[in-house]
Amino acid sequence: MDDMYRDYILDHYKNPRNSGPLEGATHTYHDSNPLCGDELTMQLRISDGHVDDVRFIGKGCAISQASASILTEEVKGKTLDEVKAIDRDHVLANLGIPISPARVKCALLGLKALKGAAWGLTAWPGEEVKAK
Amino acid sequence: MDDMYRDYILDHYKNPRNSGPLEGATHTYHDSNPLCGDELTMQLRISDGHVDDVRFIGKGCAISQASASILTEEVKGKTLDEVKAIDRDHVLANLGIPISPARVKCALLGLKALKGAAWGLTAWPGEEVKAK
Amino acid sequence: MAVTTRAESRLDVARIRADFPVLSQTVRGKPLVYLDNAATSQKPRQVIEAMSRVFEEHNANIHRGVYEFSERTTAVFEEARAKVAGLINAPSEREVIFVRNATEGVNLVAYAWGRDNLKRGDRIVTTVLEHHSDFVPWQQLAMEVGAEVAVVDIDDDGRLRRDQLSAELRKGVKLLAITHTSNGLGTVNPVKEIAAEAHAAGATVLVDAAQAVPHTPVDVQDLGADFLVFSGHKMLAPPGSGGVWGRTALLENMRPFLYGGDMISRVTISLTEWNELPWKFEAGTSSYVDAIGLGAAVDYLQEVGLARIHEHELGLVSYVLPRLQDIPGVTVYGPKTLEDRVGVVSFNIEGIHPHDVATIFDREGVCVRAGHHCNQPLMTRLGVPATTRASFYLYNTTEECDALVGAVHAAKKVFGV
Amino acid sequence: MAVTTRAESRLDVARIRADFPVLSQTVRGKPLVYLDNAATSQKPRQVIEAMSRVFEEHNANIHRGVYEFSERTTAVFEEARAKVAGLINAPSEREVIFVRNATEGVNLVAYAWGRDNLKRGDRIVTTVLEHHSDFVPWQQLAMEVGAEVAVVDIDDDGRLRRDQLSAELRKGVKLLAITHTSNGLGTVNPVKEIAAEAHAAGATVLVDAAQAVPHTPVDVQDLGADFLVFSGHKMLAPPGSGGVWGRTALLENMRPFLYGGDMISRVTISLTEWNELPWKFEAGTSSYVDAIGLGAAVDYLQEVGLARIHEHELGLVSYVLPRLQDIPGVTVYGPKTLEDRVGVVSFNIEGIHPHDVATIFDREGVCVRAGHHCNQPLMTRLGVPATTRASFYLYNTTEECDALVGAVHAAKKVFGV
Ligand SMILES: Cc1ncc(COP(=O)(O)O)c(C=O)c1O
Ligand SMILES: Cc1ncc(COP(=O)(O)O)c(C=O)c1O
Repeated sequence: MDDMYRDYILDHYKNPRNSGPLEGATHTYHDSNPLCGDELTMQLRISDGHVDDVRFIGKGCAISQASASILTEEVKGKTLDEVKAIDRDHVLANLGIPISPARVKCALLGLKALKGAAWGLTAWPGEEVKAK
Repeated sequence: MDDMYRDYILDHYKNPRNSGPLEGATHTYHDSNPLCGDELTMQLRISDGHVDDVRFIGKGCAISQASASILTEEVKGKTLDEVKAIDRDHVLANLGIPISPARVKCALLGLKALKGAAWGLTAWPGEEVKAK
Repeated sequence: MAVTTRAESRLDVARIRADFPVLSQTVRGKPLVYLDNAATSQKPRQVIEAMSRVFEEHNANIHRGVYEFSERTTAVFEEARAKVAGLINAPSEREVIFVRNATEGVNLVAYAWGRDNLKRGDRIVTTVLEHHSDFVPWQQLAMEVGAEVAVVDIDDDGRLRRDQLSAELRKGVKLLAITHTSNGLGTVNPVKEIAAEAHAAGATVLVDAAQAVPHTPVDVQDLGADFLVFSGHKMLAPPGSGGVWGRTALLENMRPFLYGGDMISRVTISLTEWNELPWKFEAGTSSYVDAIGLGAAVDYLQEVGLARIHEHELGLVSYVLPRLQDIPGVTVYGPKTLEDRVGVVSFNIEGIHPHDVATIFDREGVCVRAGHHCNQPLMTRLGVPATTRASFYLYNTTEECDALVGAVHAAKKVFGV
Repeated sequence: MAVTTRAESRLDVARIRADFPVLSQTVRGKPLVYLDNAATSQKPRQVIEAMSRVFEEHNANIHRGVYEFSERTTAVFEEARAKVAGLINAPSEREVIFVRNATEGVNLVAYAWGRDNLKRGDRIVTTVLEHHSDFVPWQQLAMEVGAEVAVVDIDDDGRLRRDQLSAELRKGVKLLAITHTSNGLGTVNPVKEIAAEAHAAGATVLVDAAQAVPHTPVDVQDLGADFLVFSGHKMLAPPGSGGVWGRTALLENMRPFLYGGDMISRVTISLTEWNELPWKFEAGTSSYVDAIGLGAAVDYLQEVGLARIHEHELGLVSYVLPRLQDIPGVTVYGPKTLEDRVGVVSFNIEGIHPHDVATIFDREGVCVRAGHHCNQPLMTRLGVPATTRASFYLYNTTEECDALVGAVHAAKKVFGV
């Protein structure tokens, strides 16, 4: 049972890190997963090309919210280029649990919003991190 | 082999009775079977409510042409009401051979044209003798 | 809470289950508890074999072949149509058009009837209970032709607001598109009464019976509908089978939908004449093996009896509803009584997203649906992003209901709620 | 008559035949000689079993289920799409849309692309070789929007009149709808050259590959088409499976075709957003088991090799053509050489209507098609109401060609011609 809902994930779900609006955000991107109603906004404050601060506002399933929370911890202090280079495999590995195919979209919603923010997008053009 | 192409059928196909245009026709109806390209025109000359003469003009497969030829022999002298009463089972039985489902439309084309003529139709409204 | 437990099911469920090979499968080491029947049903070997038999014994393209295999396949295919016509009591099998699914059925009516019969300013009345398949085609057609769509609400028990419906019909209506049975809540609408009222208001009535035909007796003549659509895959038949029933007078006056082989009578470079009903609406090579599977499924359902199937499913609802509602934190959506409902039970567990619920259930071998069930307007109305939905069929048992209840407790334990 | 007999087939036909249960059937006491492959093909047990396996082992509705069976079924379904994409060398599997058959494929393009891209005065160029499924949709769309249809003729050998085609393209063209391979005559059009010419003239090019994909290697990138359609049932897969391939840029700019579940991303009462490619074009529950059958069929064809299948079929043509032409009273239509043709042989016997021919053949166990083959404009061009058509596939043999020739003699004997 707990392979997919280890304490680590549940902890991030119940006590999300870096949650809530970010003051002075320079980059903001909202994305959602209409299938399950997950919503996620990522906000970055970039200064000197580095992630000075990051926060997210979201609601949804444990996987999407925990994944976003974990991501925010990771990117703080990184350069914008480093953030842009994070890929889906890295995020899935970081969760440390097996993600079933139907849940991959949940697990990657945070990354999608983060990338949208990092690239300064207003809408998502391509399919780079879209799960199949 | 010859169950479906008995001499009787082949004879009517090769030597159609009452073939060619009818002079003084009072009732004429053309019908066709687009699937195979069969064409058939039935012509009746009715006087005093009786079939005074009948002829058909047609081209197509042996079954459709023989069936039409056999029909013309049968209806000569009949009353118009008797002609209207002829049904598909009667025609199929009259052919004296088993007709496979795909060929039923061929076998009934003559009847359809005959009925169209007898009822004085210009186009076929219903589905009374349409094979399924 | 007014659920009365029904008498023991009169179905021989053990015998029925033996007909469904998949039901003896396990999931992650646990026995399969398949409770996603509103999404699709499982198939009995009678259906699987009816399909293999065509491929192995007499496969040939239908209608156009002048040889025995083609004639045999055509005969079994057209028999399947007659069986479907019998099931829904269609006045003529010529009124039954085979389509891929209910969705294609609604689109067929929207394209072939709707484009010629709805114009600027016309009103389409529909409901917040509709599946996307009976909503988006009308929404889009309305945008294209400039018609207006009115969406009738439900009450807090998930029942259609008849007062609102009547008011909308009175404002004028060209089409009423209404679901017979809600796939999201299990509500059964009183379609017969509603169709009469809509007809009196001048509407043509399309009934989405995708959740009705598989689970209850449906009689198109008694309902008084003008069009009715359903999907085979929800009623023991393969995906790829389904039907539109329509009144002859309507179908004959409609333009075709898809153009091509088999639906024509004569083609010249400048003009085409159409085939008769129902083939006018079946262009190209039909999914004839799927349709034959549907014929076998109809046989199976008729033999068990749809009234008994319905009764059986209500028995399961009466068993499971109070047990779910007794669990703290569980909210059940939709009708809480057995009147006018089917075996669909939608619920949420406080503090756990439905997707997490379904993932944990899956680990228990319990297959349920989590999501919006192609009912986003309904989810918005309920004020939730999604629900967890268990839906029953003739092969489900009270033991499986217990597994469902057990899975709810398991999920609560994992999440500590 | 320039037929050169090819080297012995390099296919192990006996082994292939053992995979097709139906081929061991008898018809009216005679061994089945199935020569109606252009209408539909027979199915190997690998395909039949791939389908049963879904039903028996992990059936569940695709895409929307958060549980293992749904995930497994979705995976096999999407793998089938990848296999199809591989078969036709599509740049991306997102460009492959599952449809019921080639007919639905053409209609999808006509409704979703054609209605927005063709307007009054625009010209559609097509050919007299088209199957009704690639002709009637354009004829009807042209009538609806006020466009014009130009139909390019063939020469007396059944080859497209390239001079006429060029002339028509030069007059201006929005769409070229052209068959890759004629189901009536077996002619293969030089589609690559033609597509280049049509593109230069400003056309979008739709290729009907219903008779090509099953019988020869087809590479959409090499062909340079914009849309390409085909049917699964003609290539060892079940009826109900088929595909449209289209360029991403075109597909993304098109409106959807069918509206409903699965093709949406978000539905509100006033607005709907579409799902990504290819699902934007797959509304409602797909025929996912048929599609999975198609995936298994692609595996089978790839393993045998389409180039070798084509070679084998030409071997049969080279064997049977001279033998048929030697029979007094037999007229063969279409190409008399092996260049740019497939294993379709259309003919007539003087004094016997094709329907009578087919009936007599059936009594000999020989299944052929008699009729207009959904090619009425072509029949008109040939000046015949119908033809008899034998069409080969990978499992046919020279012995079966002998049976065909024998059946011609039998028919002549019955009719005394
Ligand atoms: C060239 C061609 N195009 C289209 C079709 C239509 O195929 P389907 O009936 O599978 O839609 C056929 C099949 O007869 C064909 O041969
Ligand atoms: C009420 C209702 N209508 C329509 C549909 C669409 O069915 P399909 O996906 O088979 O077209 C469904 C299936 O989910 C349904 O439950």
